[in-house]
Amino acid sequence: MSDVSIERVPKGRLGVWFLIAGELVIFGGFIAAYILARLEYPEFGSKEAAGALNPIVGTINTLILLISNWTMVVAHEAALEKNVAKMKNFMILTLVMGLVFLGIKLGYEWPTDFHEGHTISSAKAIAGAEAGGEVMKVSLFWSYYFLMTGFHGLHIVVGSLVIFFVMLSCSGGENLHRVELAGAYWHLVELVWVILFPMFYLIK
Amino acid sequence: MSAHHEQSFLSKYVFSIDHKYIAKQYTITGIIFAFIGGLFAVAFRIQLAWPGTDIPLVGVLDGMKYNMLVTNHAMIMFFWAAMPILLAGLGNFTIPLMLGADDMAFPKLNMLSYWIFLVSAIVLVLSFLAPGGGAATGWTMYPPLAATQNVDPDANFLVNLWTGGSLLILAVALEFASMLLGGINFLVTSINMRAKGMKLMDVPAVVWMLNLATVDFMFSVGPLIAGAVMLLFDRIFNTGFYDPARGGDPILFQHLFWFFGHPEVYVVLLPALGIASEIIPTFTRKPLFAHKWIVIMAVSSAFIAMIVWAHHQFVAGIDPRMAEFFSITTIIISIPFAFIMFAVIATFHGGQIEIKTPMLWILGFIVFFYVGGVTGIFLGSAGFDMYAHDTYFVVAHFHYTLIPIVFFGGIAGFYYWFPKATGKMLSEGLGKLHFWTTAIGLNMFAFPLFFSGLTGEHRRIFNYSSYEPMMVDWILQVRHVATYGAIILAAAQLIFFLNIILSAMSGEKAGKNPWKSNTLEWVADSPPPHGNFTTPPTCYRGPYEYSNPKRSGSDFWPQNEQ
Amino acid sequence: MADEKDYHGKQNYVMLLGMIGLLVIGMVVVSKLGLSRNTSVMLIAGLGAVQFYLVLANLMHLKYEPALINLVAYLSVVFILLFIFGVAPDTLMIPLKITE
Amino acid sequence: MSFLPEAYSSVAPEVFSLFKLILFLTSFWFTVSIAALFYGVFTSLKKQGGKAKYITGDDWSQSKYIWIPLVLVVLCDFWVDVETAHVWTTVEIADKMPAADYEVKIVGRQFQWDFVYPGPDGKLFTEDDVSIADGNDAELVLPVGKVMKLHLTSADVLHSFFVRQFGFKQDVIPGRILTRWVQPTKEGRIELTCAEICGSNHGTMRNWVKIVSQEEFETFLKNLNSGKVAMATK
Repeated sequence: MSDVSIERVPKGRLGVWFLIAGELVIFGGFIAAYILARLEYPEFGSKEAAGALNPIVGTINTLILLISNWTMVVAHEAALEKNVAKMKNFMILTLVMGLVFLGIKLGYEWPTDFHEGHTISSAKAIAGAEAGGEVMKVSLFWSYYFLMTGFHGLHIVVGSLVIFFVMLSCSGGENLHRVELAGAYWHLVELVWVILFPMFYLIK
Repeated sequence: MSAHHEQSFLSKYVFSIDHKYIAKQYTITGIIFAFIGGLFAVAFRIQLAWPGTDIPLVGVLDGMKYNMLVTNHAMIMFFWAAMPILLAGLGNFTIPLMLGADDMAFPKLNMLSYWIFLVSAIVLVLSFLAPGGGAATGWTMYPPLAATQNVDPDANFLVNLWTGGSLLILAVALEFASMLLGGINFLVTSINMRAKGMKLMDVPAVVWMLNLATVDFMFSVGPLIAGAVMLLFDRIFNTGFYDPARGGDPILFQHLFWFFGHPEVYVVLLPALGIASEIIPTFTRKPLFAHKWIVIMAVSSAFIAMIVWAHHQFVAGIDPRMAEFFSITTIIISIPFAFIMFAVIATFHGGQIEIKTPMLWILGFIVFFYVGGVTGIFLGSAGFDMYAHDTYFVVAHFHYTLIPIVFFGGIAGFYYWFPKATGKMLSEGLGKLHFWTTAIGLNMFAFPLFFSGLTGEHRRIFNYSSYEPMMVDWILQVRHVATYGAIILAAAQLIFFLNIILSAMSGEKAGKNPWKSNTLEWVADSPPPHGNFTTPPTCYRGPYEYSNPKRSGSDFWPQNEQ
Repeated sequence: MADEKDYHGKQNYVMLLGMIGLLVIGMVVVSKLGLSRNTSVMLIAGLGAVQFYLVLANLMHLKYEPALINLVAYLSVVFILLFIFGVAPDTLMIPLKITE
Repeated sequence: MSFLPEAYSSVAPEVFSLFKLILFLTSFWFTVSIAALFYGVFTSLKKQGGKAKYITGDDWSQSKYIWIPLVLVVLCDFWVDVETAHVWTTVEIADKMPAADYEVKIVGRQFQWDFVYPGPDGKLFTEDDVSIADGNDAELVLPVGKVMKLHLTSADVLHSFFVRQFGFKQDVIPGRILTRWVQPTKEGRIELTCAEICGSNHGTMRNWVKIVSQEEFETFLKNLNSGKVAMATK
């Protein structure tokens, strides 16, 4: 790594990238734990578990999040062209999409799961071979599901706040470079969802 | 930010965004917690030597209290003493100064990370006050014990949150978040804010090591943060991630924990090595032997450190074939460190050695760390670890690594940079007295434990009366000696505080460059003003150009001089 | 802020959006095809990886960033994979131990 | 090493000899390095008007003094690795395990060890298994010279099966059964301890291992199955 290529990078962008790397490793920890648990317990794919999730809703949500990322990129391009009005509109669009995503997840999907009796610690007792009496293995899938989608949702909230405040701080046309940084963080959310979606909804 | 502008008391000392004050805040907090942790250690050492004594403040130790003290001793010493002093404190002070920068890249983020750290410390203290007392699960927090201790499955989650275990996990997670933010700051600063003309090999070794430590931390801490959250959920939401009775897998947590837990050792070790590689050239008036290769080896060790984690779990019931792989990587990691130690030793030959206090501490660091290092081979070898695991052999080993790292390395750095940080010198005489008492304390405390460990004395036992072979006369003597050693070790630190107080009252003024050193921090005034340098320095050469024949007149050649 | 001269090439984001969208649909379709479990998992994982790369490289402009940032970003992924491969034999070992 | 306990199992001598090998190698390197350090320090203390040598250690003529020792260190590491792999394989790898003469299931619970012997049908994990649960007085009875297959598990939290004289320990995990083996080589009554923190009374979790001749062991099994052993429950 030659010094020149490094020092061309504004420190803000460097910082955000290190933050993204850190976040990726944290999410990676969850994802790794999920994959390992899933290797250990095949019943994760069963009807009571992954089978009970509705992939259609999941797909719709995924596409919404994807489009919100696209609007964010467009906002960034607008920022590069110093076109503040366009930038603001597309950032607002992004925020709306993010809220719709959250709305579907918290307003429709989770309530449905709760209604079907799946909570973060819900359990279906089955006889455990050596664990002494009853073990409740199916609950693990739902624990992971609520934990990780919740953690991802938290990041969507944070990302939306970031975008919102960046939008305010840039509305005068100054420090537009922040748009890209906020965008990078927002794309992190998409980046993680790209992994979470198939892991929970598609792989039975 | 512009240099030299007036600040109110609050913005200067409390909510400071000046890296030097943040460094001092970290260091002072760390020292306070090191003191608390030390008192814990003294308390349970007394219980071990004279079971059933009524110890002031803690009373007679039963199994629970003993476990709690052991657990929190380890936790405090590692996460609230070693990390803030050696990573956050040292890094915040040295990195901008040695790079010729006016401050960290993100001063406000820097302040934020300190305040998050402080909150984590407060949460830790709260965990002692929670019903049932602090966590008593061993610092490794292995579930299912850690997932169930003091937990009432039927109570609502706030009740379970208000327990020692949950609060401890919360505090640890917060601490990691703070160190993560601080680490981002370190890396960006070192990459972007180097002085004009400073190439990668002109960066002093300590900055290299600090950044490597940060990278190791950044890439390894994620799984543990995830694991800690899951453990917390096991406690407060009755999930079953780790509890087999609820369908989980306890070994998974051990992997998540040690994937971080081992690099963590290098996170504190590398800065200490960095301190050594600054102090030794200064006091031998020689260049650091094979400087480039030391850096390269440090990088490689930082990477190998990421793939040795399971050697803490040889007997934990992991796949035996894995254990063989990890045993090999563990012993491989001795290679880069052997190189670094050899190079450091080679640096002494043919120098003009002046044994000032920092040098004395570094000599102690090298010798005692060697003991810890070679005993690491015993435990890295899975075949013998089967026997030595969880015995006092392990205890002696990691106290011989961590006390040299944190005490000897850290205090050497403290004596070395104290004149820069405060403008006052510390007393040489008291410093040397401090060294010898600490050295005696360490060896009295830790060395005998190797022998009692070899007999199979297993750790975390509050009272050995149920084990006949552990009650023979010489082992009782060993426990007494170790306890006296621990007390000496703790008492020796009073000399340290005395030294600081005396220097604050009547220390002689330190010039800009009391040690005649090369690196850029010695160009600034001591103490450096807000903004560090009156004129941003330019770097012309490497940091270790001592006794260079090309240089006439003086035996050192500051980086900023033509 | 330091120099803000932007070294990002222009690219057609609509097409990118379309590609990723198609990949998402593709994953769903694959999951519905009722292939053998392993094949479908393989395919889905592959498609997911492609999306991951597209998002990382194009949306997040990683392909325009200097080597160091690429290193950091990909290292974080590499270490997680390393972790998974390091632990997988262990978790896979358990059922056979139980039934002994 | 007189500090190490007396070996009661076939593997303990190997483990302890591995210790001696590593002790030999490490103490050699420790002595050499520290000697080199102090030689360097005391031969080059500050003298009036003395000048330090300008040694960067970049070219081979200087750096060979640390590269050559490093290569030797690598060789020693290799040696240790080979020995380690040998010992580890004999003790831990399941398919390297000798044919078992008897089996016993060992259950750790807070804060005691229970032992489950096969019932009249001579097979473990069947209905008629006999379990000995007698607080901290329960004895694990083993026949001398015979290969005993140990099925280790736990009822609540992590414990660690540790008999010093056997030279190895093994954490026991709830929900899993780990299989290890031991071949006692001497008769006697030694301590079985828990080496993994398991709660408030971890410090008192101690049971006994009683190694008897094979005849005594057979009679012990008979009495067990006819319920003549105290605290034996079906």
